[in-house]
Amino acid sequence: MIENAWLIPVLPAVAFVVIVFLIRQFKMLSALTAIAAMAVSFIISVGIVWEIIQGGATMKKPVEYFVNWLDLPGLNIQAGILIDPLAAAMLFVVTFVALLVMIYSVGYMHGDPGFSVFFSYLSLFSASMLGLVVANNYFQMFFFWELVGLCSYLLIGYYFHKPSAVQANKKAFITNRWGDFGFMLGIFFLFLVFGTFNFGELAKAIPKYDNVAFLTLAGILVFIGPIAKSAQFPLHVWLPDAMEGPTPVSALIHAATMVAAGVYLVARGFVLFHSVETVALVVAWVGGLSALIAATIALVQDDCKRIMAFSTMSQLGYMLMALGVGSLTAGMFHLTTHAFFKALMFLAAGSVIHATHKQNIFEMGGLRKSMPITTWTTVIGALALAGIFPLAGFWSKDEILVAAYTEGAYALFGLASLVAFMTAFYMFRMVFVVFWGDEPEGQHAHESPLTMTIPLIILAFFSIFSGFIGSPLVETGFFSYVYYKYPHPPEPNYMIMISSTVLALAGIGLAWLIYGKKSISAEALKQRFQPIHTLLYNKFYIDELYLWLFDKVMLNISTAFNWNDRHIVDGIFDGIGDLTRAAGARLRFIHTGSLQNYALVIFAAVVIIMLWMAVPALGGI
Amino acid sequence: MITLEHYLILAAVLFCIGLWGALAKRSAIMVLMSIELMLNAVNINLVAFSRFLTPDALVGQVFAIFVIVVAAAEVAVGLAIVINIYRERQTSFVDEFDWLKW
Amino acid sequence: MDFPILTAILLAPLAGLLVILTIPAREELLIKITAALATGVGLVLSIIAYVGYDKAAGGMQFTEYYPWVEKFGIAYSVGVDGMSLPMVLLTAIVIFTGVFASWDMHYRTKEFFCFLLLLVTGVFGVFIARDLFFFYFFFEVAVVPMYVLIGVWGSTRKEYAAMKLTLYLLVGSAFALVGIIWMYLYAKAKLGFATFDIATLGTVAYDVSFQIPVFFLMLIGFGVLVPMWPMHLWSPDGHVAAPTAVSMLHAGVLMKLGAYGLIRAGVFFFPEGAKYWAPLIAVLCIVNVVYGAMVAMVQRDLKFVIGYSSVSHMGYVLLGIASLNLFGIDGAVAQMFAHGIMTALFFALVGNVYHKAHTREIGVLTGLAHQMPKVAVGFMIGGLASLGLPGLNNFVAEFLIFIGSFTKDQVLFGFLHFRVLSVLAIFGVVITAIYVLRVIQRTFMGPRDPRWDHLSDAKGVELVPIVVLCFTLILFGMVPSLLIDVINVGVEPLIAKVNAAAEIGGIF
Amino acid sequence: MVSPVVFWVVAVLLVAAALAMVLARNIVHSALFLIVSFIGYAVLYLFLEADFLAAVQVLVYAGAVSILLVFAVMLTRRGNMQESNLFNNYKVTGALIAAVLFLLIGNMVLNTSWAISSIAAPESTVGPLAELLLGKFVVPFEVAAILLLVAMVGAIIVARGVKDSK
Repeated sequence: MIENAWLIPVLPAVAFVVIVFLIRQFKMLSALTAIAAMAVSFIISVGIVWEIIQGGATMKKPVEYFVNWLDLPGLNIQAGILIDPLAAAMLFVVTFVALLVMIYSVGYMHGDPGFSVFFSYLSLFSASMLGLVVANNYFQMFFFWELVGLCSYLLIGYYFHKPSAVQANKKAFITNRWGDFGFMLGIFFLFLVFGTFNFGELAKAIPKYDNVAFLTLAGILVFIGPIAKSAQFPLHVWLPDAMEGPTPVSALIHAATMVAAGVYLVARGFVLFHSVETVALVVAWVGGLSALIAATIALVQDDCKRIMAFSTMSQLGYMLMALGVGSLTAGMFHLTTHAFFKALMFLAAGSVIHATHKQNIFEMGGLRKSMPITTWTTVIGALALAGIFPLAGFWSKDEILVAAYTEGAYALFGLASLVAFMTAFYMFRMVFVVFWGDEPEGQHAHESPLTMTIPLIILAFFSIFSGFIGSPLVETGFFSYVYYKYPHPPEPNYMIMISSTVLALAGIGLAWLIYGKKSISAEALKQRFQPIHTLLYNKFYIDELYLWLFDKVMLNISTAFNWNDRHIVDGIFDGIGDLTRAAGARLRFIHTGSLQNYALVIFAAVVIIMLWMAVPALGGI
Repeated sequence: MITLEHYLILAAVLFCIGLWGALAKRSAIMVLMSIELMLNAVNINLVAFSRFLTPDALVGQVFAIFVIVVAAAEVAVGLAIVINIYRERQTSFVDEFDWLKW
Repeated sequence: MDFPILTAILLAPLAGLLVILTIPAREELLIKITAALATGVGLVLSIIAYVGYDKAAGGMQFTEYYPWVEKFGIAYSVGVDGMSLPMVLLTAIVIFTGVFASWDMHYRTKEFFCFLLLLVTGVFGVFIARDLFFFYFFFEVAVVPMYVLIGVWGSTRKEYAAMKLTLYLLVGSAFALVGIIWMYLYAKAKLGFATFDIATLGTVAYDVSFQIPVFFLMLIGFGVLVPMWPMHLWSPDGHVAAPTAVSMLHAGVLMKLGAYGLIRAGVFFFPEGAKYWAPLIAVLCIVNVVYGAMVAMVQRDLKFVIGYSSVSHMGYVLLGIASLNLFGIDGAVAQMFAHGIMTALFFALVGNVYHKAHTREIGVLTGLAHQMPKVAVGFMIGGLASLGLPGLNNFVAEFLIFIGSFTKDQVLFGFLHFRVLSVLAIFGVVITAIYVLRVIQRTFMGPRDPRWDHLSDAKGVELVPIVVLCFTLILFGMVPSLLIDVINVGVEPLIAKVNAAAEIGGIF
Repeated sequence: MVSPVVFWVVAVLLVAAALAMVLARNIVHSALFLIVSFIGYAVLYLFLEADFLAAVQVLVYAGAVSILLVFAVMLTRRGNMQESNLFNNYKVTGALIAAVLFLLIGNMVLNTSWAISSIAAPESTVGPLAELLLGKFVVPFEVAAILLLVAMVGAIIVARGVKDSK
């Protein structure tokens, strides 16, 4: 199966081309084509995972093959396939989630005029992400990295008649551009020193290279890419706005494709990020801070998709923190489990939005009765996200905490624990408000169609059980395949397990008190902490800061440049022209316009020339 | 004994008189007439050269014939222009033709 | 190959011109079909030449040589190498699509197509000439029809723009002419015989003290055409005023004459001179890139945006040239090709919109994707190419330029590392993204505007430019080796020469 | 060879006619003096043994061109003929330039040693000229013919004035 891995990204890409050029008119056929292509990719991915479990490829002995995409003397760019357990896990997650999202979209997007186009975009999105996952070099990664950005642009702006949607997709693209800028510089630095983009060759060369300053620079530059793509502070501003896209897209972006790419890149370039202590520290702290910032913001938001967006940001911060403190296994494990329950949460939210056509959680309520499947799957997802034993999130989050603790990063550990508490709180705040509470007037919600609920159920299943593959309960689990240098079987640290569970339960309990039982007034709290609430509600005013930077600084500089161009530069050149013209206007009086005057001058000149030439005294011949 | 120099000096005198007329008279027709005078002076030169330097070749005379042809054409076109201008401007004085200056 | 394919490419538009001259002016459709046929033949022949070029053999191919004025060493001598071949192909594609983009031309159609074909003959001539005299001759042939085309068929401030453009270009070419003649005389003295043959002139060992001033002349002469800051202003004004097909040809191809000339008649002859002036080029091109992009951001007229984006993008070409290494110049030539296609696409689309809506004002035109989805898709592809999205042609080119400039180890002015400049250039990509996306957002996205409901989407022949140009962008973006390998064949000897040249401190 | 006396008489008359033409205040008089000088030229051709040219001179200039000039005078006639042919502001300057030019030419003529040939001129020039014009110089001859045609057509069109055809 591994030798057929190239088909995984190619099939959805083919589906994209086929849909766009051939069968756009036939809506169902388009959807089926996209789903079929993705299903085959998924099957191949499963095959690859199976082979890897058989020992077909390990982290130390990956399977790699490539063709030359561009071959110049001194510059060899490959289009390659690199399959190791890391890639295989990612392939499985991406194809699985994408497949479910596509199936779900059949129901969700039903009746939309751009139905086929939507599926073609989804195919392209998945293809780009899969191409990124199988990449064997930084260049290819960058290539697909940008394509992922493009697809997110297309999909976020899918409702292009909505000004907010086009604003959001532009923001997403441009923010990601900043990341790409750093990423590109970073790989240029790597190329400059090592002369290659290939992961394997770099992994061999980097440890032997001892210019710390250089590696720090390259590492941090490359890391700017993930900061933007995985929506980490300070380039996270696009992620909440990206909710303008249709909900299945949000699920895809948040669970499997877009944001996961950043974490995946850090995992892929683990050698680089851990070649220097500083870089690893930066990665860890950016992750940790983002997790905290996002969690605090999520506490007060009232748009259900936004809450989840900040939750994603927070969880991605977790993963990066894990990678930063040195545990590839924990980071990737959390990425995997998170993909399941975050996709679940989003698809469930989509189901709710589909039913109520609202997004503000305080305008909903009591959906428990009308939408049972959605309600219970959401609860499962929220529990998993909060890290309640024995759901998936518990195991993966726990591993991160253990990793932070054992690496001695106590500050990060404390921070992560705090975030765990907040996560539980804001997730259940949403759950209680939306599904419990009173039904508002005029709410006619009903359960979504089967194409939407079946993916929910499947994802709920995985949200419960996928954690066991990496738990200390199994002997050869996730950790024995996906690791850095050598496998680290997790050692159960019961103290951390218990404390994190207690924290999560405390969060849930607090949410219940405030929003479920309403024994503590949310309003009163809000009044009491008004400034903090405003600050958090406005997301620390970071968007406003950027807007100010762009509107006031950048645009004004541009306007000044434009003025300079039109008046100074053009003025100088037009001035030369005007000068010539003015000189002409003065000199033209020499030209009397009188014929005989001209003739006179001509003959006077003839005389002078003759004098000069003919008279020996004047130098004549 | 009349030598080549005599003819050349005579032609020069006539040429310069013609030049004076062309430069200093107001009437356009007069300018044209003066130019004819100058051309004829040149023809004298050509024929004189032909006669005294290469009497057997006659090329100078051929040249003079061509000059006459061109002069005839020139005077025809020139007078036509003068008449045209006169129709437009009611004048044939060259110093009033100043619209070369825009 | 015995068939004189290059001469045929050169003569195809000229033949079309002659045929059109015999067609009565009222037969507009016939005239357009003739023009399309003539340029189509050129395109097919160019593709044949492109495919038939033997990359393994390299060097000048499809050569023809007929002496003309032997005393001065002038000969009608044509041939293409890896650098000129993509340019020939580019010209053929752009003019072919340009004819279709001006299908709605109804004012003095006959004269319009005559001048257009004359213009393109000149451009072809420049790219295939192996003789410096003919190189310059065709260069001038290309400039002159431009004046008429803009002055008569243009729009906003057309007389001003036409005059401005012509004066800039002529002043530039006057500098180049001085350089060429000076070099000719110098080479004549060294060689002992007169020649305008580029290859022969290239073998002459020019003194460094000679190279420095002459390269500067070439830099001014061809730099105006590129256009290099601060001599760039003819380009936005000219683009805005020119009719669609002329804008396409103008931004798509004519600017490339400048960069091509700079490489062919500058770097190739005077490697030391190039090294001496490279820092200046590098600094100015960064101004081009960043400043051009920022100015583009605040424009209100769509064509001005594209005009300034051309200024910005041609800055990358100059950066590639300034880095004077294999990747840089490979990238520069590739960028010339890619930018030509992309900008032609832009102008075709804007021309289409302008023809129907009679305005190009950003902010007045809104939500056009509802009425003109195909145009919007085309514009989107062009915009994505412009901001250097992988999978489209420009990305490969820009990537190569960045690698080229990034691998250059040189310190300018004693403190400014060359790499800082390439970082700024890469930063330009971000700014490009900002303004491109802003334009797309404001013009094509947003709610449906009933004011524009009367606009019809591109259809029929109007689709030809969009499809052909988009296809080219994607083809060479996905399979860049089709383009880069050919270019590399042409660039490698040049770089060998540059590397062999003495190291020289540079101007600063 | 012509006798010096005859030559001097003709020369003086010729110069006098030319000067009178320039100095005359009436343009009709000028035209008449011009005709006199044309005839003087013809006589000079005879002195130079160019009989054909002398005949052409009389026919073309004294005959045709003079008539043309007189017609033009008539067509551009205005009120008072007495003041129809005045000097402009360059009377003195022009005279000065002409005089200096004459001095220069004269100086050069006198300071050049001419390679005078002693071969006798042909008896009649008509035959040899015809052979030259229709033989060696046939192309310029034909061109001259075309020139005359063009000049004629042009003169007619210009004199007639182009009417706005549209």
